Amino acid sequence: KSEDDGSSAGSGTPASAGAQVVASASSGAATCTIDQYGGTKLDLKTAKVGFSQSEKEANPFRIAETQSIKDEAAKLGITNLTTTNANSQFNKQISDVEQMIDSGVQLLVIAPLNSDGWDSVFAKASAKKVPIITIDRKINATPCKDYLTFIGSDFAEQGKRAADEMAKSLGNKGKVAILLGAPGNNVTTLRTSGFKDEIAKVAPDIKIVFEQTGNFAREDGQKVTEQLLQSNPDINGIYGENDEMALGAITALKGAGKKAGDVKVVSIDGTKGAVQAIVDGWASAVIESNPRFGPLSFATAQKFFGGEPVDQDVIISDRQYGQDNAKADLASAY
Amino acid sequence: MTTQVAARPAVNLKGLSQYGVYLAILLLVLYNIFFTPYFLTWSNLRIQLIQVAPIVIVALGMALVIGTEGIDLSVGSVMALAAALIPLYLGYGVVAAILASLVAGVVVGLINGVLVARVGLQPIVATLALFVGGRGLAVVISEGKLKDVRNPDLIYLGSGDLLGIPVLVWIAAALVVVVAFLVRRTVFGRRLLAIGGNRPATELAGLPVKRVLITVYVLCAVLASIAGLLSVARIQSSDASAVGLLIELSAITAVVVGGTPLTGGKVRVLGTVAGALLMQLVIATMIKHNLQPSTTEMVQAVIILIAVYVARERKTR
Amino acid sequence: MTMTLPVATPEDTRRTDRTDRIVEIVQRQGALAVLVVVVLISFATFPNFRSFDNTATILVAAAPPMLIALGMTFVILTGGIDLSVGSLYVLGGVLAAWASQFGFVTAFAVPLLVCGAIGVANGLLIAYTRMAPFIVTLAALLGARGLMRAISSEGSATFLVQSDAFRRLGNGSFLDIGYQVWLVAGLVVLGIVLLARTRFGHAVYAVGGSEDAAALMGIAVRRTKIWVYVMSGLLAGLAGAINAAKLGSGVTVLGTGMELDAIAAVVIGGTLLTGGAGTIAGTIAGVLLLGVIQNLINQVGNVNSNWQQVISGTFLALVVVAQTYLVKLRRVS
Amino acid sequence: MLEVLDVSKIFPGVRALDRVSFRLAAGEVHALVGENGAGKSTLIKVLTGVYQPDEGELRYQGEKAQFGTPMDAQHAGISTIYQEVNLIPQMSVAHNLFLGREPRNRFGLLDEKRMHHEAREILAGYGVTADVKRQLGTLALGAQQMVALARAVMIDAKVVIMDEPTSSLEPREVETLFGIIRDLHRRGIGIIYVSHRLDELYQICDAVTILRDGRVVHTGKLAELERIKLVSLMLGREMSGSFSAFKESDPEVSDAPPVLRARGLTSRRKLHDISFEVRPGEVVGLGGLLGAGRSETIKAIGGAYPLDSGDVQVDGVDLKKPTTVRAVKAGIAVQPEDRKAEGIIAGLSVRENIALAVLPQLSRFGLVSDAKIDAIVEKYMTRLRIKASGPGQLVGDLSGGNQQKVLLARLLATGPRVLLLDEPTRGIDVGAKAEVQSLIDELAAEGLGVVLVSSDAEELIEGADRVVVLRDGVVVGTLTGAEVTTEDLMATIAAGGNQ
Ligand SMILES: Nc1ncnc2c1ncn2[C@@H]1O[C@H](COP(=O)(O)OP(=O)(O)OP(=O)(O)O)[C@@H](O)[C@H]1O
Ligand SMILES: Nc1ncnc2c1ncn2[C@@H]1O[C@H](COP(=O)(O)OP(=O)(O)OP(=O)(O)O)[C@@H](O)[C@H]1O
Ligand SMILES: [Mg+2]
Ligand SMILES: [Mg+2]
Repeated sequence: KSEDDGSSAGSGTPASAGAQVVASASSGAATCTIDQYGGTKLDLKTAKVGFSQSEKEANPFRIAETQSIKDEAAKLGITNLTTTNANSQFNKQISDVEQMIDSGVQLLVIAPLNSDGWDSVFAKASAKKVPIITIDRKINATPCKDYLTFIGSDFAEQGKRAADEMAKSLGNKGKVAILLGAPGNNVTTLRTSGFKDEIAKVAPDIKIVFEQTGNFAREDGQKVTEQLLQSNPDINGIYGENDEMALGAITALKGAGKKAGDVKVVSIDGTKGAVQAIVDGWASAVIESNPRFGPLSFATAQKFFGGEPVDQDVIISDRQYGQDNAKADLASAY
Repeated sequence: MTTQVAARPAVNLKGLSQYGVYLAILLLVLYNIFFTPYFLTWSNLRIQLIQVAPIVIVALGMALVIGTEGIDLSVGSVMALAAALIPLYLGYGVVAAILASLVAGVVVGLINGVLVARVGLQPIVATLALFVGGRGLAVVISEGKLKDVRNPDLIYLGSGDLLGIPVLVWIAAALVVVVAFLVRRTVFGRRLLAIGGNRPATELAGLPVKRVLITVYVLCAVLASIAGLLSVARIQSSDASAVGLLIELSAITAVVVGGTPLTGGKVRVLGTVAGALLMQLVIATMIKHNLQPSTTEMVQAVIILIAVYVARERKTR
Repeated sequence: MTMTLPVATPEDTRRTDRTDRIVEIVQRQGALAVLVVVVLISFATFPNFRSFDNTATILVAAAPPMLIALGMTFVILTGGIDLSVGSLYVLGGVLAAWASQFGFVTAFAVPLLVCGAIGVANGLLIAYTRMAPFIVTLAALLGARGLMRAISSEGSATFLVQSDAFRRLGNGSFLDIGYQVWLVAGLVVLGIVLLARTRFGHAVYAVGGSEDAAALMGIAVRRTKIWVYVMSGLLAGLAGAINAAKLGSGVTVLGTGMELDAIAAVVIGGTLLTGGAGTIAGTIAGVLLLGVIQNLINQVGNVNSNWQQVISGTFLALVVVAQTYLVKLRRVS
Repeated sequence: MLEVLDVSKIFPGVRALDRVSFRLAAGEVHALVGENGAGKSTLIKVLTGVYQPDEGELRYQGEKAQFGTPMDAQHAGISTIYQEVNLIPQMSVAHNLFLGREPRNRFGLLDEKRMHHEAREILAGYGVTADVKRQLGTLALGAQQMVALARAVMIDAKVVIMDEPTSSLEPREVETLFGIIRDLHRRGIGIIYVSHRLDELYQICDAVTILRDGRVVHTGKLAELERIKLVSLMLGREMSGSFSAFKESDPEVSDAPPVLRARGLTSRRKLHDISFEVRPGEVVGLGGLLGAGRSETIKAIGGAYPLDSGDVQVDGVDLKKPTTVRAVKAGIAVQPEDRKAEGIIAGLSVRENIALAVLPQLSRFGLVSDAKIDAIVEKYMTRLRIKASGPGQLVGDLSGGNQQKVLLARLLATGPRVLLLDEPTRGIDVGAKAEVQSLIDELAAEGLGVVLVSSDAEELIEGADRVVVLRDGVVVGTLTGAEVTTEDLMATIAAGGNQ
């Protein structure tokens, strides 16, 4: 399962709407040039490009992500693009990437399944001076040395913003339950720590009474919430670390005879289903995590091969949906 | 719950092995009554029953297969296929959708059955193929998209009540009765057990072994597809990549913990239900006490071992 | 398979002794034959497949699964099965990464000790309580995964490999082929000798062939059983360790379904799940076959990930059906 | 040299051995006899460490002994041939012979070459010439039994125990066996010999111990105890003169139209153009040596062995390409040779086993009617005098003879026209044997056609009205009326094809 599991997806949504925007904050930070990294300038159009997807294209986020890479490549006239998919098996992703390096790709775009365990890949890549752009999840290594740059959201920040929304909708007090993502996944870790720290800071009166994994899946989210509602009937808020679990939780709330708004639900992703839930009044807020990495990735690559410096950390600014904008922005959710 | 009037003494031991599961459930319930707030409420019991229903349904089929000394790993993929087909045919109405998913079950069951009975593949491998391919196909069918289900009739199946009891539970109960009846009272059931007991002998005795085996695998797959469509109805959305993930292990565990030996020739239907309930209660207890997955998994391991140890075959032969 | 009655088919009735012998040879090394064919075809079709690097990559990637399948072969030959290897593999990796801070040796010692111990537990339970291997090792699967999560704070903490020597073992190479490939090759050879040329090996076959008979013939059935599960546990742990060395950290998110891959490889290799018959050579072919297929699917490029699974599922079925069919021909003759 | 004192062994429900005492002197051939279920095998398993006695003690070469496992017993010099051939079918002959004590070279690795060489030499002494690299399972049962024997004697044993070693041996092989026994006897090795074939006992045994219901009822010199007495001691009741219960068969059946007609049965390399007929009320014996293809013939008729050509007719109706299902429907009932592996379903009750093949007739709309089942089970349990604690008892817990009867009951329940019996009395005691044999007569008298396979020449001669002699899957002769004698049988078998 993916942390970005979504409901009825629209990979075809116009890139213009909900296109990724670089957060102004990160500009002016450390940069990287082709001289620092090594390698030779070349024209992206004729270059051999490899994209390694981490999980099955079985959910909106992954579908949108892969699609946006392919679309952008086509748009730029990049003919030589290979894509592989690791089906959530980390070892497979490693050998997928190594295999692409063997076959002589000149640019690697990787959506890592895991933040650690990339030593062998880095060894191979740096030997051949293949620039690596990692998207959506960061790799724990040195940018501009092991890999070129990271493009993606700040998951801790997402958790933080979710916490703010939760505090706001609860009036800074109450009991909250967390539906954790898949264990051992750094997205889970960051979205949890970000949320908890912020709650502790802004609303110490909010008690986190319950944390159980819903594996980023709707069914598990529903099951866990059903149990939760039995053992803690007085729960006030539920924080879903992705929309899927939140939607499952909402189904559970309905099943338990709750009314919309009785329990405040906040989640992360920004899929259509979740935004719709805001419109229907079941969810209070949704923090977006934007999957459309194509344009930004290739723009960065072009700058790099053109000899211009590129940021070592391209953090995109994620939108967020609330009562105010949900209806309006529903169309541009993925 | 075997069809045999096993007239063998050492009753106390045998009794224990017969009723070990129920004993375990009793203990767990007692624990919860004392240490888990709000445990002894109808709404809680109701939730547990609803959540266990799909596993029970799958485990019933698994029990039949195991009774023939076989095993079926593909049940999860069958659930996925069923789930994937529902939204496609919901347009033609609930009945059409349900039929479509059942047909998927029949087809997979036929493939498994033929591979096992006619080609002579070992069940675990024969079903491994569909375990791998089936889910892939399901996701292909659903174009990897999770589809919301809004059809009220279908949703009624998943979350509606009948005489104060969830429809889901009624269906599961009905299926339990049917399967129990099948095993105890019908020619098919007797033959199934005999084949599990000694296949060459049943072949020489002129039983339609292949036909029975194929039927068993079809039944198992159909039950799985029922479980699949019910969980769609319950989650009110169809996610082929998620539904029924790893359920084959839960089902096998339920069957074996329920006292059905993997060596075939014996099927305990009620035991299977109890086995599923036991595992459900364990998980529920863990969640209610907000324990970490690591703890849950280790406790599950221990409970499985104890339950199976108590229920194991003591025959020296 | 159980002693099902042979089924005559039109063509095998007209078969002569010579073709029988050929069939037998193909059956013995059926997987190998398929592997050769597949490799030849891919050499012809995919230029990138031909490259030495690619071959090396395939081998390196196949190293951990090979170890696991090696242990699984012994277990299955005794008529058992070991579902816990996937979890032990991950556990071994995490432990190795954690222990590497104390140096090269401990990085191996700790995972081997722990996984070996779990293997012992499996063996003892199966040998002495007559509980089904399937269920015992299923419990071990859960238990080991729980343990792994417990020590990695629910899998969120990833230990980095501290010992450079250990890391070098993962990524260094001799004659441009990774050390781990050599290591695994060595162990496989040991395994072959152990199985074919020692009393233990023959005891393994005997136990799988007929447990009661073996016992009456004075074979130490229980000890044999315990040993195969210990071996399986140790090899799974080792596989985890060398994988950790390669990845440079104890990754917690791998190993799901690993046990089924191993079983598939062994069965594709022509070993009967009922025990008593099979070879390690077959298993090697089985593992490489799965690896090559994977590699090919990538060579084709842009195959939708979901189709990939459909393909491998179908392929699995085809190979095993072919296997069984050849076995049958042998039965009838 | 080997002695048991007041040993008891209790199984759930059964007291298999009840304070049994027994002593074997060096160089003595000691017969151990008793009905099925008397406890012979159990006693042997206690002696060899398979079971631990619940009471009593073992004494071996003077001092108290305690064997935890069969291996201990072997190391102590007690080696055993068990009732069912207990070897590994999938492994090669040589490996079976040496398993656990394979010769090793100086690296501690197995020395296959030497092993094969030695195996060849040893087996030659037992009249087994088969390739030692062959899978044991592909050998005839007789040959397999010889391998087991060789294996047992190989280790320098002080005591050799044989549990019904001849039950699957052909006459020539039996002679070889006796030769070996006499040799062991000369070398002062003690032998315990279990068999249901009395004439064998009198040929080679010195002493005898008789078990009944787990108790010793007699022990002493065999010569001093005449047959009739021995039998009545075994059965605990008087037994009338003849040991074969076959009555002289009535010849006037033979003009009726054949109930079974097999024509040109041919199956790759096992059977070649086998044809014969069975008339109602006729018992046709299939003669021949082990490996002659009798079982295959029977299985082929029953649809359980693939035929390349040839056809089978029941009452003139041709079942085209027989399958087991069609054969049973047509009224053919096969009693397989290997009771355990292909006959009974040990894990099911007597009841289930008997009803198994006729469930459809005993049910309405696929629902079984317990009343009907009970009726039929009751009927056959009484008619065949099946000894069981009740219809609910697991067949696996019955003794050999009763298991055989249950199997016959299942066949009869299908209301067959023809009975194909492969070794129907193998391994069952004189009492049960007599019952089964008279049963065969009764059935024939009722107009059933019977095909009887037996490696017990006497039984074949006594029982059959005609004997069709097979050799290497070919019919080499038919004995009728007066010709049906042991001499003629042996002659025909020996003469082989040339006639
Ligand atoms: N493992 C067992 N469990 C329960 N009962 C058993 C077991 N083995 C033997 N028995 C019972 O013990 C009694 C003696 O069995 P045993 O096999 O020793 O008889 P036997 O003299 O060898 O008969 P046969 O001549 O048929 O071989 C029988 O009643 C049998 O049912
Ligand atoms: N290829 C084989 N694999 C396994 N068992 C075999 C094989 N060939 C023969 N046997 C067994 O060896 C025994 C003797 O062989 P076969 O049946 O051909 O001769 P037979 O005339 O039937 O002897 P009998 O009926 O007296 O045992 C039979 O029990 C048969 O099952
Ligand atoms: Mg006996
Ligand atoms: Mg035979």
